Amino acid sequence: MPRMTIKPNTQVDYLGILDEAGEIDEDRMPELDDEQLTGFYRAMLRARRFDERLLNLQRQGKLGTFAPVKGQEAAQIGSVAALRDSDWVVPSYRETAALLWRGTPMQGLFTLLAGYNEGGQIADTQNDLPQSIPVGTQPLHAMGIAHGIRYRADDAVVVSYFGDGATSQGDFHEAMNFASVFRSPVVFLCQNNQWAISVPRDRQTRSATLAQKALAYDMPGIQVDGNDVFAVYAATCEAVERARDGGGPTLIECVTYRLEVHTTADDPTRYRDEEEVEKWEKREPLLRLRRYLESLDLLDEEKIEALENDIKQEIEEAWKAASADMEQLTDPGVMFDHLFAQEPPRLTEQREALQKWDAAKQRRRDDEETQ
Amino acid sequence: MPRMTIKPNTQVDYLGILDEAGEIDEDRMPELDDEQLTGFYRAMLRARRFDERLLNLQRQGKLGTFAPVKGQEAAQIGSVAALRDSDWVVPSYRETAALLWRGTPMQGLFTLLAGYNEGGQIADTQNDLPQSIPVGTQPLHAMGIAHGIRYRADDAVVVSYFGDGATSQGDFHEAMNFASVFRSPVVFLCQNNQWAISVPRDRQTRSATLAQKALAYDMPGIQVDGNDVFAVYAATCEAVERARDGGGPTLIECVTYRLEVHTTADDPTRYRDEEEVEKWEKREPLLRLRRYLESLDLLDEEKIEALENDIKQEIEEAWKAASADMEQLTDPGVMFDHLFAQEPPRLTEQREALQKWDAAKQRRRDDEETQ
Amino acid sequence: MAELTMIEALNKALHEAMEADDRVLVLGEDVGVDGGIFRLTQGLIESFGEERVIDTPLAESAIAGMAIGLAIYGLRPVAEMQFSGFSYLAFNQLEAHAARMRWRSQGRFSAPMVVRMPYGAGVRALEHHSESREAYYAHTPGLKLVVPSGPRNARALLASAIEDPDPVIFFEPKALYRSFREEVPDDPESLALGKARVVREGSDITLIAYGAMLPRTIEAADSLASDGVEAEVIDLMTISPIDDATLEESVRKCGRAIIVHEAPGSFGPAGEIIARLVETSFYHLEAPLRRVTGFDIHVPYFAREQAYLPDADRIVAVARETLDARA
Amino acid sequence: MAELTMIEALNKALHEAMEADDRVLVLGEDVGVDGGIFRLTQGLIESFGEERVIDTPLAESAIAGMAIGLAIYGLRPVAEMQFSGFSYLAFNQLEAHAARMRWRSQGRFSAPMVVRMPYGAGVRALEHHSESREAYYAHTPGLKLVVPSGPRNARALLASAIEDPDPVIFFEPKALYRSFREEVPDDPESLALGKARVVREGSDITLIAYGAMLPRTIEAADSLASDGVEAEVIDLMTISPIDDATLEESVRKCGRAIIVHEAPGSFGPAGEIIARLVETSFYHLEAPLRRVTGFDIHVPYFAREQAYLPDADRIVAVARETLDARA
Ligand SMILES: Cc1ncc(C[n+]2csc(CCOP(=O)(O)OP(=O)(O)O)c2C)c(N)n1
Ligand SMILES: Cc1ncc(C[n+]2csc(CCOP(=O)(O)OP(=O)(O)O)c2C)c(N)n1
Ligand SMILES: [Mg+2]
Ligand SMILES: [Mg+2]
Repeated sequence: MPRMTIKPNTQVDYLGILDEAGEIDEDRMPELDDEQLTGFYRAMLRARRFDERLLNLQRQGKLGTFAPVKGQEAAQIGSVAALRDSDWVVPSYRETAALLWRGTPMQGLFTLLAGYNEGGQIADTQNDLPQSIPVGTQPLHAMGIAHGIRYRADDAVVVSYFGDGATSQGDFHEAMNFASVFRSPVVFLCQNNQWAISVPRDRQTRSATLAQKALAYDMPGIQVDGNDVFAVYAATCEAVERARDGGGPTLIECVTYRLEVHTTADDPTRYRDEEEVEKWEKREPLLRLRRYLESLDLLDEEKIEALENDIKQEIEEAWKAASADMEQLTDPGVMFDHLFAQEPPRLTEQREALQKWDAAKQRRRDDEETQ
Repeated sequence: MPRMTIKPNTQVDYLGILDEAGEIDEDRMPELDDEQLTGFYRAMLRARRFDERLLNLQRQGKLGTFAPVKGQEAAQIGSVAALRDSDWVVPSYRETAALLWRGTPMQGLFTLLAGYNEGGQIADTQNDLPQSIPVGTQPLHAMGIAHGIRYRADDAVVVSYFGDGATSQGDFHEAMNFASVFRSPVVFLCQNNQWAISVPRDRQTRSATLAQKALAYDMPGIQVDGNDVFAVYAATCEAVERARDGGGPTLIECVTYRLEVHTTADDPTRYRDEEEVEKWEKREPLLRLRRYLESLDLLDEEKIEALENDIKQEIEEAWKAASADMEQLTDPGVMFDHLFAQEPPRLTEQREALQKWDAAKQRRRDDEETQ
Repeated sequence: MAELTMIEALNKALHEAMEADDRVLVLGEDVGVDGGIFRLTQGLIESFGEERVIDTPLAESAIAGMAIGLAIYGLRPVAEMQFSGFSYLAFNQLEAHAARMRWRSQGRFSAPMVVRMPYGAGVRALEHHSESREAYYAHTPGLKLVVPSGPRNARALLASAIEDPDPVIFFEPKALYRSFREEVPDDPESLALGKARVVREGSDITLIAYGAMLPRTIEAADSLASDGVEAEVIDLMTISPIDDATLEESVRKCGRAIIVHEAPGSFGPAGEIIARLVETSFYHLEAPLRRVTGFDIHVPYFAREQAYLPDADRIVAVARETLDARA
Repeated sequence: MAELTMIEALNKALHEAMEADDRVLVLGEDVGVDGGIFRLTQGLIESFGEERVIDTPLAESAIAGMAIGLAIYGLRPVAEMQFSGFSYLAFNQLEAHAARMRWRSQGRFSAPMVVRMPYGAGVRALEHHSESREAYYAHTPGLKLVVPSGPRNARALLASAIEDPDPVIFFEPKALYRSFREEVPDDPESLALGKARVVREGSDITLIAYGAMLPRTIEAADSLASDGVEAEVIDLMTISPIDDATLEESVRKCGRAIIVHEAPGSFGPAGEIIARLVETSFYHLEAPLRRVTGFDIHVPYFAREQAYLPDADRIVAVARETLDARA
């Protein structure tokens, strides 16, 4: 009975298709028609510009804290584009690009980030969970939804989005394990953007890749160039197809980079060098796609300008609508809404007490004014 | 940029030394002198007999629920024997064999299992945490202690014991990750006894081995024949040495079997076949060690009888002492002890209220008797 | 009508719910093949198959999180925590997600799920197997908390909990699992959540209890009755939301009240009830409201657990002090 | 003597504790290189190195569990939960282990650790960043719970918490982190845990508060004073164990009292305080004890968080009702 090496399923692949120069690996290139190709670019640009506008409004004090998506557009658009409308998206808090693609209205996002619960409304047609903040805890919901899908023999799949930091959370492990045991149709999509606030990837975990965490569950795991929208798309299509065919879950690690602050409350100069950011600026996802599309003559200066104008207009109209809308959102009683399907008496009493206090306050103010 | 296979550190070894026939692999055999060899057998037999006595007392209603160790003696003795007295043991609830080896008095164990907190006392010389029940949550303490050791540049190591079921718990993952990031001197010792109550190993997780869960952290992981005390000892020595030398943590999966009920509240006939148990009876750890030691003339009928008598006497004396002792443990106020270093006033009031109620009850009883 | 234990009654409720509605799934550790470590889910896997009765790996947070996902998808999961003492591993899922899904999604999604868990002391169990920390859940907005006290109401309340459109934490008094039998109607029965019931009428003092403390409280009431004191006994059944009206009415009538629970007293449910009664019925009070509860300690190992638990003696003693108090 | 914000004062306390005792380690997410997301731990890693100021991976349960291990080993870990709203992930470690280690090991081991966490609303933050669920911890036997209300007592209480031989949950009112400055003595200062303080003397009504509600309560007292009502204001500082004596004395003197906190009212700390005052001081009460608290809901997103929070107006309104109540 000698000492011997046993071989669990230990392969972890890396996939890249579109390089920084805008050149592609023809063999690996997924089939995409011209409309899809320009659609990818449009979606990524739209997310980038929206993000910039959010940042700018936040700096003006019009919005609260949020987590910019800049740099991760390919990871999000490449993956979400692999889904059908009837599939499910389980986001964390940085999935602006993916949610915009899915149809989340800019107006709602503005309203949400301005601090109104009403902004969190989700269209009945959108199978997307609300954005959610506790890091690493949402993959369990994705797994649960996926299990429901399997139970109903529905053919949807679920994509769960999270970051590199999230892989340290116990819930992540539990979600991976349950999904693997139950062969749930779920894709675990990790956006390894190299940082969890100030903690760099290599202090988050000692493994060479995050993709290899799939090995603990004999689950397929793949690392992709997360700034390469084609690689992300191809890997997600493969995983989604496997899930839809009953082949169970996949872990995809998208190697990308957070080019902006963690959130608007963060100061990255405290923990990372400008050089690192510059290095990654060169690898950023929009530029290389633009180069590729230009080489195909699908994009040029003029077309880009048209795109930019379109997007700008859409953003400004949404902000205007949101601003107008928010002026109507004055009833504080809204905070009691949607806690339960049927409001228990004590909550109604509290709602009324609040009204009473507010009315009294208003009366006092009016009195003071008339004095 | 082709698709390529990247190779993280993906080796998982299997180690076996002593086979069921009592024959060893000379090349792998650790150095052990005669005293150590018979010491292993004595410790395993002692644990087996103590366990049997516990079961018998439990069935008589004299002890409460407990988790028998039968079948796992080699996994526990082989690993704990690799430690120095100054090293730390972090047990779960089934580590009777390991704790007996470490010096935990049988009397205390009897008292504990009879439902008295006092039985949980731990000698100042024993660096063993109290037994603890929430599955999979204790490896974090082992990691924390190990971090303290590193901070103090102490040369101790920590062994954390847990089962196959525990590997599903988020805390297990977090402990593995932290230990790997911080290179903590800790050995994660998984006793894969094939069952977590009624859930078989292959429904607990889909990976081919539990050892490969180390791959998620680029941590050394090894699977050993957990019913082979030499293999467990050799693997633990290797891991302990690595930890002591600053090489960080190791995951050891001991493949073993729970030959008894999960706990005395459990009925395994509901979920497993007698055949499976019989199959594993043949692989059980004591018999093969006995055969080997007989082949070396270190054991024979006579010696075994002497051992058995010794152990029997020790157990009966401990039970007698515990029984006598428990008759004195009548003060319910003990339940307030050790909650805080300094008792807050309200607890003292509650302690006194209890005394008052008990005194009143006693008075009423006395009154009733005199009537 | 059959005479059932609470275990059997809850098992019946689960069978009925699964029979009636294929959205109902049961999940947890050992709930399937083993039939649950208390045999509470016995027979379910045979009747409904392993697609609907799911033996999960050992991870409480995942059980809760999976249930949340299933509920969002439109199913009606009934998740089991093997003991309430292990539910803290799932606490974040319950607080951060189950309790917030409807609210966070502005009504688009919700988490209609039941999380069953045996709680309480008195069965000679190990550490962590005897906790009563219902206050954690009662204090969490967005959750309901139900505690039955006998086979019949257990079955009816579980039926309602499963039908409820919001997440319900269902605390089962394990000390009563097999302690007595009760007639349980053959036909399905449900009991509205949020309603307490007057178990025994009286006008001298109100005794408020729930779960495993109810029989002891009734015992105390009987003992008081033999001395001519008529205690009204109220069984809360739902801890959150509390049925204020029933409590108020009784306390206004009696002027004196005691709240009994086995959870540690400090920051426990009794404090909430006292605060509400003070707010609503202060001028009807003839004596200080008092509580008889567990001590502010961990439940001791089983040799002393009965000394930890409130018993009829203590309830009577405190009732007497309350009755003797000057008005 | 320097004028410090609470952030600076807590930072000072950490520097002092680490300077004085090499058993003190600080651990948590972003506490090192980043200096904490509120800059509360700024400068520590520069002064004491990364062996003592540990940036951990992102896992709250592990942070708590690691601290427990460190404490058992003989060190004095000060762990940070980035927000109290994420501490539920660590809840099992705190309930099942930190709170029980001394008791379980019959005194052989203990878990002298501090778990710091910012709590409370009012800083225009995201979901889960505004919770006040101190009741979860206060209800847990074996834990202490401390809530400072200003820079000076924050520093002194943190010093005591770190020295305490048992686990202390340290809730930091983040709304007060930078809202005002206060003179903080240069020399080390500590404040005994378990003691409340009378912030303002009065004899008409007692206002009991803590943390971020204290300034609002004082504002209410000032407003009442301008109408000739002398309110006594008590700052609890330690929520568990409560300083019963100080509360009792004040309430017996005033006969009327209000408890203010931003946590949801139901099953919140105010209920406990009311229950205790009813138990001890019923015959001194001239009006129903009342509470002014957060509503039984999740803290709304920031556009409405001020409407959620109790303010001086509400406190005054309820105080007036209490004062007008017939004795
Ligand atoms: C459970 C939990 N702990 C802490 C936080 C605070 N926090 C917000 S984001 C973040 C880092 C997350 O890193 P990562 O998972 O890599 O995602 P990224 O922000 O980089 O997209 C932390 C610590 C949180 N939101 N949830
Ligand atoms: C957190 C937690 N959940 C559930 C339980 C109930 N329980 C006790 S042992 C056990 C199975 C443990 O299996 P494993 O880890 O393989 O250890 P074994 O008992 O086989 O030694 C379960 C579910 C528990 N003690 N703790
Ligand atoms: Mg990240
Ligand atoms: Mg096992």
